[in-house]
Amino acid sequence: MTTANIPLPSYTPRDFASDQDVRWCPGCGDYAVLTGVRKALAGLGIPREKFVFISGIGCAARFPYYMNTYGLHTIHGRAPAVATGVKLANPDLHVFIVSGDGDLLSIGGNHTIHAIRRNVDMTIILLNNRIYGLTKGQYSPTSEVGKVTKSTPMGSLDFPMNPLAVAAAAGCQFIARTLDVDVKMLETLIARAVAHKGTSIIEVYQDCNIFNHGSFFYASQKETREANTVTLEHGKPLIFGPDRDRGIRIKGGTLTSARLGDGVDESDLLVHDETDPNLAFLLTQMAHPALPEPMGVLFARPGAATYDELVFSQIAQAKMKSACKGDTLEHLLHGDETWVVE
Amino acid sequence: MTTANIPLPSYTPRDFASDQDVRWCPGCGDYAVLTGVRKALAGLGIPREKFVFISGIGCAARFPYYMNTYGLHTIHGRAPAVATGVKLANPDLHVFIVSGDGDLLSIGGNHTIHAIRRNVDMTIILLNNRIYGLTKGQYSPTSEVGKVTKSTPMGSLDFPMNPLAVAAAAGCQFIARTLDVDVKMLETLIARAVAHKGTSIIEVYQDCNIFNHGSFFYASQKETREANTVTLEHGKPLIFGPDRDRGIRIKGGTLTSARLGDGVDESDLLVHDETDPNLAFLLTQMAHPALPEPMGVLFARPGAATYDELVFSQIAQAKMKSACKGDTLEHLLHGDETWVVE
Amino acid sequence: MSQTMTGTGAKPAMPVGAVVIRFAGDSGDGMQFAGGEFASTSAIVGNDIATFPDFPAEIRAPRGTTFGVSGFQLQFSSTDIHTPGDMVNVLLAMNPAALKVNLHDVEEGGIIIADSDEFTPVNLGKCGYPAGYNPLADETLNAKYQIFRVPMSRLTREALAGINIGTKDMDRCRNMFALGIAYWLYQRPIDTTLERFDAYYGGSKKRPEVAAANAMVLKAGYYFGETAELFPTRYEVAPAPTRPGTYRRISGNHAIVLALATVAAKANKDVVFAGYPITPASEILHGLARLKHLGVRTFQAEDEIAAMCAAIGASYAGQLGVTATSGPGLALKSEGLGLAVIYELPLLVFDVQRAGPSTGMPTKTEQADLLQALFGRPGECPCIVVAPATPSDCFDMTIEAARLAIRHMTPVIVLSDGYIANGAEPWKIPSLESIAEIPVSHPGPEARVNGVYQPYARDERTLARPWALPGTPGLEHRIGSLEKQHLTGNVSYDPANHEAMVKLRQEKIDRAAATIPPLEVRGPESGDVLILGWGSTFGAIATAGDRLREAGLSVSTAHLRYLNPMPSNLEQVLRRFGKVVIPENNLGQLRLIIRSRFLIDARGINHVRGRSFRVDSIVNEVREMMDTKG
Amino acid sequence: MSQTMTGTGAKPAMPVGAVVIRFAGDSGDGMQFAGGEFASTSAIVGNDIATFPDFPAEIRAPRGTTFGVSGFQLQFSSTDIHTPGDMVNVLLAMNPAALKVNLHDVEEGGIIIADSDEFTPVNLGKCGYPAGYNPLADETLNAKYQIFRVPMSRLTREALAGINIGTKDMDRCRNMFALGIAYWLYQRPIDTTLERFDAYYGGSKKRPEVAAANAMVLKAGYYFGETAELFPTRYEVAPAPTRPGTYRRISGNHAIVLALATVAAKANKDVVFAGYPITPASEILHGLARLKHLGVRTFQAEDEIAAMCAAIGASYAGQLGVTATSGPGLALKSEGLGLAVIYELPLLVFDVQRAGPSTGMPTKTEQADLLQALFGRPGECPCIVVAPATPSDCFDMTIEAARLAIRHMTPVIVLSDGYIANGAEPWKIPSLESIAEIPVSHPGPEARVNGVYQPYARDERTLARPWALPGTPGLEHRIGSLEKQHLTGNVSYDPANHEAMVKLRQEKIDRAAATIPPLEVRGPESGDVLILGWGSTFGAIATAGDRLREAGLSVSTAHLRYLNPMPSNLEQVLRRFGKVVIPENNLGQLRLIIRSRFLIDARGINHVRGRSFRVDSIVNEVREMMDTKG
Ligand SMILES: Cc1ncc(C[n+]2csc(CCOP(=O)(O)OP(=O)(O)O)c2C)c(N)n1
Ligand SMILES: Cc1ncc(C[n+]2csc(CCOP(=O)(O)OP(=O)(O)O)c2C)c(N)n1
Ligand code: SF4
Ligand code: SF4
Ligand SMILES: [Mg+2]
Ligand SMILES: [Mg+2]
Repeated sequence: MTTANIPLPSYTPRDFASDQDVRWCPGCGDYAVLTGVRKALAGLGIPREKFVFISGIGCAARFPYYMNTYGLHTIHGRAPAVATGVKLANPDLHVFIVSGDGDLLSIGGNHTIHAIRRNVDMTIILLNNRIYGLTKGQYSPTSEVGKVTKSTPMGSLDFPMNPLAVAAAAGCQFIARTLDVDVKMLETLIARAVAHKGTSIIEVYQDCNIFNHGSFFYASQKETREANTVTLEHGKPLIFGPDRDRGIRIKGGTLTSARLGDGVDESDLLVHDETDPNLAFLLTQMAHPALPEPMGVLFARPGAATYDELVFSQIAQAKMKSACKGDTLEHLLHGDETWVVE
Repeated sequence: MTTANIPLPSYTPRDFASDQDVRWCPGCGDYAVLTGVRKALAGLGIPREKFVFISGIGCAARFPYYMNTYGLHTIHGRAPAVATGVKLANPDLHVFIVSGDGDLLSIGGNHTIHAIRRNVDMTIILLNNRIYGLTKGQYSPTSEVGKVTKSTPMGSLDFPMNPLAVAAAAGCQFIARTLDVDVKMLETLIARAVAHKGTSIIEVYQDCNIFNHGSFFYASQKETREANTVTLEHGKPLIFGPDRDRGIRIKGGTLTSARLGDGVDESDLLVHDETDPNLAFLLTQMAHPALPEPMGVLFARPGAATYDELVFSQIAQAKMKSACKGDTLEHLLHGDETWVVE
Repeated sequence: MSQTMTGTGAKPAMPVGAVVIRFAGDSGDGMQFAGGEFASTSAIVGNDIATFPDFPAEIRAPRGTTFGVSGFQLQFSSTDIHTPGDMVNVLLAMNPAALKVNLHDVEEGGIIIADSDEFTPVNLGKCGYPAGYNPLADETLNAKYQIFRVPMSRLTREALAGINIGTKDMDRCRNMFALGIAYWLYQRPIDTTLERFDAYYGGSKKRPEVAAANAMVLKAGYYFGETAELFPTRYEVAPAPTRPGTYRRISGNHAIVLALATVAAKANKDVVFAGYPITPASEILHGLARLKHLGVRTFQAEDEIAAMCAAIGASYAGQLGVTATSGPGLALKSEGLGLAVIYELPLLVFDVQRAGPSTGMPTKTEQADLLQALFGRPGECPCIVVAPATPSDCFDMTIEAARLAIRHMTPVIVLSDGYIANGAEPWKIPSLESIAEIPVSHPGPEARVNGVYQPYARDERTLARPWALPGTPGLEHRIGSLEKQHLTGNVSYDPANHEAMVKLRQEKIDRAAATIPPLEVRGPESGDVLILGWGSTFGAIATAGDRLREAGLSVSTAHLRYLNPMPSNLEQVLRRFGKVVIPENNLGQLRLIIRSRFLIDARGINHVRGRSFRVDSIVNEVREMMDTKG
Repeated sequence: MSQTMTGTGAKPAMPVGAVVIRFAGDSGDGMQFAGGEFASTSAIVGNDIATFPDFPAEIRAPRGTTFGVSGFQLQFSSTDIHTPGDMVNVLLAMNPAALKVNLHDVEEGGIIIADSDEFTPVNLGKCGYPAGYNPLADETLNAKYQIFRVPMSRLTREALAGINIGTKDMDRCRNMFALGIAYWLYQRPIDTTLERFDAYYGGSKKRPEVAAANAMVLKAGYYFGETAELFPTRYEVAPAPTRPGTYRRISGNHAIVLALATVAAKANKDVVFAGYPITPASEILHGLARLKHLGVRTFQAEDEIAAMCAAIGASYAGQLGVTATSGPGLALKSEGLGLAVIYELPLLVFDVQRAGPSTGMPTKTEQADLLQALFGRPGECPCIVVAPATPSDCFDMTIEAARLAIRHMTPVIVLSDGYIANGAEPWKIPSLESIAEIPVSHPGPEARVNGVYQPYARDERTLARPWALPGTPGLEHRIGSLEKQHLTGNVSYDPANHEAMVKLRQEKIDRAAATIPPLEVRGPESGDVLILGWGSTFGAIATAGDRLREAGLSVSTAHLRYLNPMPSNLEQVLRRFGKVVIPENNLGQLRLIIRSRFLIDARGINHVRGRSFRVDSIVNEVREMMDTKG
């Protein structure tokens, strides 16, 4: 608002580091995400004091303590609700929610969905390690069926929640995914998410080195990454594989994988359209081992009004109307019907 | 369990009416649903005492009081959680959740989703009137954008939640929809839902005569119903319209409506396959006025293990193992390491 | 015109001091409107008034059933009154169900005016009277009450014969016939009501014919009183002496709405109200949603937890976060409230209490959430708790709560209840200038000490921490729900620091006592009995005290509007009386605190009936206690 | 072998009554294991023991930092003891951070055995010592403590030279070197620990080489003590006299797990445990999840509210619903608890308290949820509240809670805390026959009266309602969260019924007092001071009382395990003492209740440091109170 004629701040990632010791376990995937976020923010040219990082409770939720911005470490599952209040009070702030799969999908699942459906202008970074880290290793809503954990010694029973599918169903207009190890992609995604008006969600496959080590190795390790993930680019066909010789086709609303050659060429492949909501849902359904898992921007459609915008436009409208009608606080106190005692 | 050699009970709908006066407003859509449910139950041949109706709070949530079965009127939003506990304690019971859109999607949204993703064997009847009835008319998560209510005098701002899309994203294996006025279809759907193992959801478009009268008239009224809804039948093409001269086609993952004739004939139309999960999601996205809204069974795929089944199979397994190993309570109390004082 | 009508009753008018009238009928019968009109008119002619509506629990119960009866009770008086009255002097019963439900509240010898047309066998059956029985014809009842049978339905239709409106609209005018009779009986002018018809139906609704019909029926009822020779007397209730000023009628919920808009102006902060509908608090959300032009933003959250948390976020980001709920919602908010306490942010939480436990009786009043408000959070988690005493006091206490929250950087719980939320009384509209500004300050970059900002540094006097706004360059800081180090606010597990912080948070709340007014005593400053109350029992207690003193007993009353911290002179006040009696609409929650804190053997008068307190039950029980020693 | 080792110390062994030893090192250093082994061995040789682990808040903090220090404290004694001890007699410090964090707890003249290899400049710097400073070389410290520098790391590697395992595995054996020294110092046999290596590494892990390595290092440590001439004395702690029987070590959380399995057997009900992970309650879920073969079903819900509600559903459907949480979770469960109260269903809620408010200090103990447990619900919403006094008492009180819940058809809250949840003590394993059956009955179709089933009919004596199971033909009924009519359970808004039900629910809980044991006094039945406690302060209070009596003072102690209702003889007990003192790990929550109920000027000793109470602080403060009059 007041930044128009002030030179844009120039930052290094270090400027976004708070003075607190980072206390994740050695080898935790969260470190890379922290690096990526600090880097991304340094490049945005937005004054540091405009950022508010908000989290719930969990290992991931320690994130705000490590950012030299404004920050709120709240209570378990409630970050999206707190964040909504922050935006209602001050829509100029750039709000990030960074929290874990347990926090944002288990106890906080409802708040996440409702924030998304309201399209509050903020970015959710979901650090999905498919486990409860801070409470020392219980299964989470994203854990695979059969997962043996402290609370499920014979294996978990419930079907994992697909956070991006749920986000899509709730009408999210910016949906992305990346890997903790891919700091570069995270940087890009954050820049795009901040530019997007409305709720954006970035799922990060994050390795919990202690309680769920290797859970995402099929996607994150050099040897397997090319075969098991596909990087999405708007307007480009979906090609993957270590030799980039495989692709994704769509038929009758179903995605299948095909080998190039043998009568299949690039033109037969699905071309990514990040503005297509139906495609977005199909992409969220691609799951290892049947299909490679999409990384990058699954869906991004600008244009939907944000909750905060709409709130303030109603306020402006109400103010205009009341100014015309002369509706003041004085009038309100008096109401329709008064009498005078002399 | 014990019913094998006992003759099946024969009931009339009246047998399912409790002795309590029904206290909905005259003209409320809930009455028809009550009729439909009583009729459906009378036809199932399941002993009355095996049913438990569970609700949250709201007008819809008064439902259990009117059923001469076991019933729990719980607290706002928590029916799915209570129901899960009931099934864990006694999987032989037939559990119904009947509650409103506010109850099951606003405060209770998370429990609904998690019950669905666990696939607890029960049937959810969502009485969606797109409003909070009992609290006298505030907008609900399914209210249309711009809805003027007591709490949104200038119109609501948030995008409505699509309950069936969210159910699909959460992995629901039985998804259906009907209209309060269509008692016959409700009967059929309930019979199918009870037969389905796992969580089934039936959304009922329900008229709130007092606070949201006519919200679903585009779909429920004689004059408009044929044009604005399409009744799904497995294996049959999607045809609709007062003259049944219109149909739905699928192209590149997108559904469009087409007029028959003019080079389009039935064979060009989408044939409903209720076992196709991708199609299910597309069907949930069909919305008035762009497309007719699907009624009937959108998705039904048997075979997924239910939570209760899995729980009891783990228990059986554990018991077998412990019987072999001789693991008794006595052993447990002793643990690994004891010493004796003489 | 009405002037003439009022003045020229053929019947002699008997002066009476105060009258309790209750309008009762089906939910669709317009009883709230009729009662409201009677109340307005009575206020305008200068009576003191107190009203209480009694809604059915159902939205629209089937016509004619007892559970669909809607009532509106009003006391109007030539002296200062504080309650809508215990026993009803006049009951207007629009159908058998209304009579059945309300009869036991009518005083012996009281007047019952019934629409005799509605006492058909079908209707009598609907509300469970045995076949063949009609209470209007019951001799015992006729001996006990003055029952007037008026064929209101027929007379209404007759009055409208030839008017071009439907029978449904005609029948809807029945309430005006009843109101007309009541106006005649108590010599009230009918013009404000007539004007309302014009304004409402004639105005935006554009149905002048309905306005005309209502007017005709109102007059018909009035003339019926005048001419029917049915009623032996008219009554006159003289104006009550009041302070000069401009007055309006106000309910507790509405007073909170007005106060929050006033807070926005006086603190120069927007109020960010995050709520979730719940009876009987929803009107606060409804009212505020219409005040976008006055610095009020409203947000209907997905549940109470989200509402609480959004309010916290709003306060953190620099506006005043507010939420409102009832008991079950307060339970859900309790974890969030703990967060607000450890954050030390200003915030208002309204609990409009209703009858519990659990869902309980949502449309009925109770004051059983005091201990929940004080203690319903894990850990040592103190905040300020206040409770308005009357509908109009909700205005003052809301402003007071905001002042305290901001000054002491703490959440404040305001305990209202269904009785004062829906009840109404005359309110002298304050001039805006007479309301003090609410000072707010936020630190700027200069707040750093050696380049470091300390979010948990404290004001020496109040112990409040600074309220730094995100967006302020240089004050970037992180706060969390973990225990925090004194001054820096960083996470700390240090044992001594924890103990110090626990005690600091408590001390901060205790010190707020310095700025709250001393407890006032109504009646002599010392004596045999002090009746101590809090919240909505004020009216009943004050009236009971007055009556007991009139009867020559040494009884005073006092009312706690600040429950935590309590006024500093409380102990002195208590010790000046031989006995302390605490009437509460619960099993003794304030009593528990008072006994514990002062080791005084306070006794309770405890009724938990989902209703407001009756004056006579206090009078009688206090008398009894004074008779028996101990 | 060990027998010889134990018996033939070259050094003279000095008999001591009790020793407090603390093992401290990095989270990865295996301190819990070393401490646990010392505890087991001490118990087996017949000492009384009490242990307490002190985990860091972080999962794996960077090595060498103060916030990554993990500790395990143990008191072992030749007499009956109740706490792990106030001051540490022997500290084993594996690195500088461990020394820094724990030093202030070591008694003057106490022994410190440090791994001198770890006191490198880098490590010293990591925990904030100024450059060039080494506490092991600090003269003041050396004057104050007996500091022994042992190059444990080097000696460990040397002991393992030539063994075919990696250096990482080698270094992991350091803790066994420390344990070996400790075993030598206190003349403990090493064989149970050796056996454990074989069972663990040799068995399922199939790494016999690691078992061998650990054994070698343990022995190396032991021999080091024997030969190094470093320690002037060995100590001997004789066996404590105990009742004969079979014993094991047990922590509070584990005792709850065992008790719930026992409840399942004794009530012939499955336990349906619905929980959501939260420190320090999660182990209850973990433990129960392994007991599917013993009538225990576990469900990890999506949050605490769902867990609470699933437990309610389970109890309704005829098994015993149970949930466990800590303070923040109890806040979330409060609305559901209200539902259980109005349903009148049996149900157990465990609150393993931790330091608050809000998230607070999750790994630290506190007992500040008492008032939340009693009052943290809207409306008048009473339930039974009990609190175990020690780790093993968790077993008895859990069974007791189940008995009360079923007998009185009510939820029961069990207040444990982080201290007894994680602390351990010897437990005489009860024979299953000695535990009484828990009688349960469910009505059958014959329960109908005139064809009608009354779900809210009540047992004359207890006022409990029947527990009818869905699935029973003929008893179909509906219960809800709205106020219910006496007997029928139908929705009722009747004022008199509401008051009656509110009072009935209260009376039902009050009557449970009839079946709870009277309060017992430790020490004389009357005297100058009674120290009254509840929950985990038992050990500190009992010990303090014993010491004060030994010192000739007229002090007794008593411990409330039943907080609501309280034992019926409580008032008589209190009145037999001149003064009542209540030590609490909060700001005075029980004190508030006791003062209110009995108008007794009870004084508090209140420490809120996230730690267990120290015996000496009670002794000193009580002495002070006894010195000053008043
Ligand atoms: C109300 C409440 N319930 C439970 C907890 C305990 N708790 C803290 S973090 C957490 C889950 C953490 O999992 P996740 O969000 O996936 O984060 P991660 O640690 O894996 O990064 C739980 C259950 C809590 N702090 N508060
Ligand atoms: C904890 C809690 N919050 C709020 C309420 C108030 N409340 C009762 S029903 C309801 C919403 C009802 O809407 P819906 O579920 O759509 O049911 P309907 O009345 O429309 O059938 C609300 C907000 C409550 N009873 N409990
Ligand atoms: S427990 Fe897992 S998620 Fe948590 S900090 Fe350690 S590695 Fe990271
Ligand atoms: S308010 Fe609406 S939903 Fe509720 S009973 Fe009346 S018509 Fe039905
Ligand atoms: Mg996680
Ligand atoms: Mg609804």
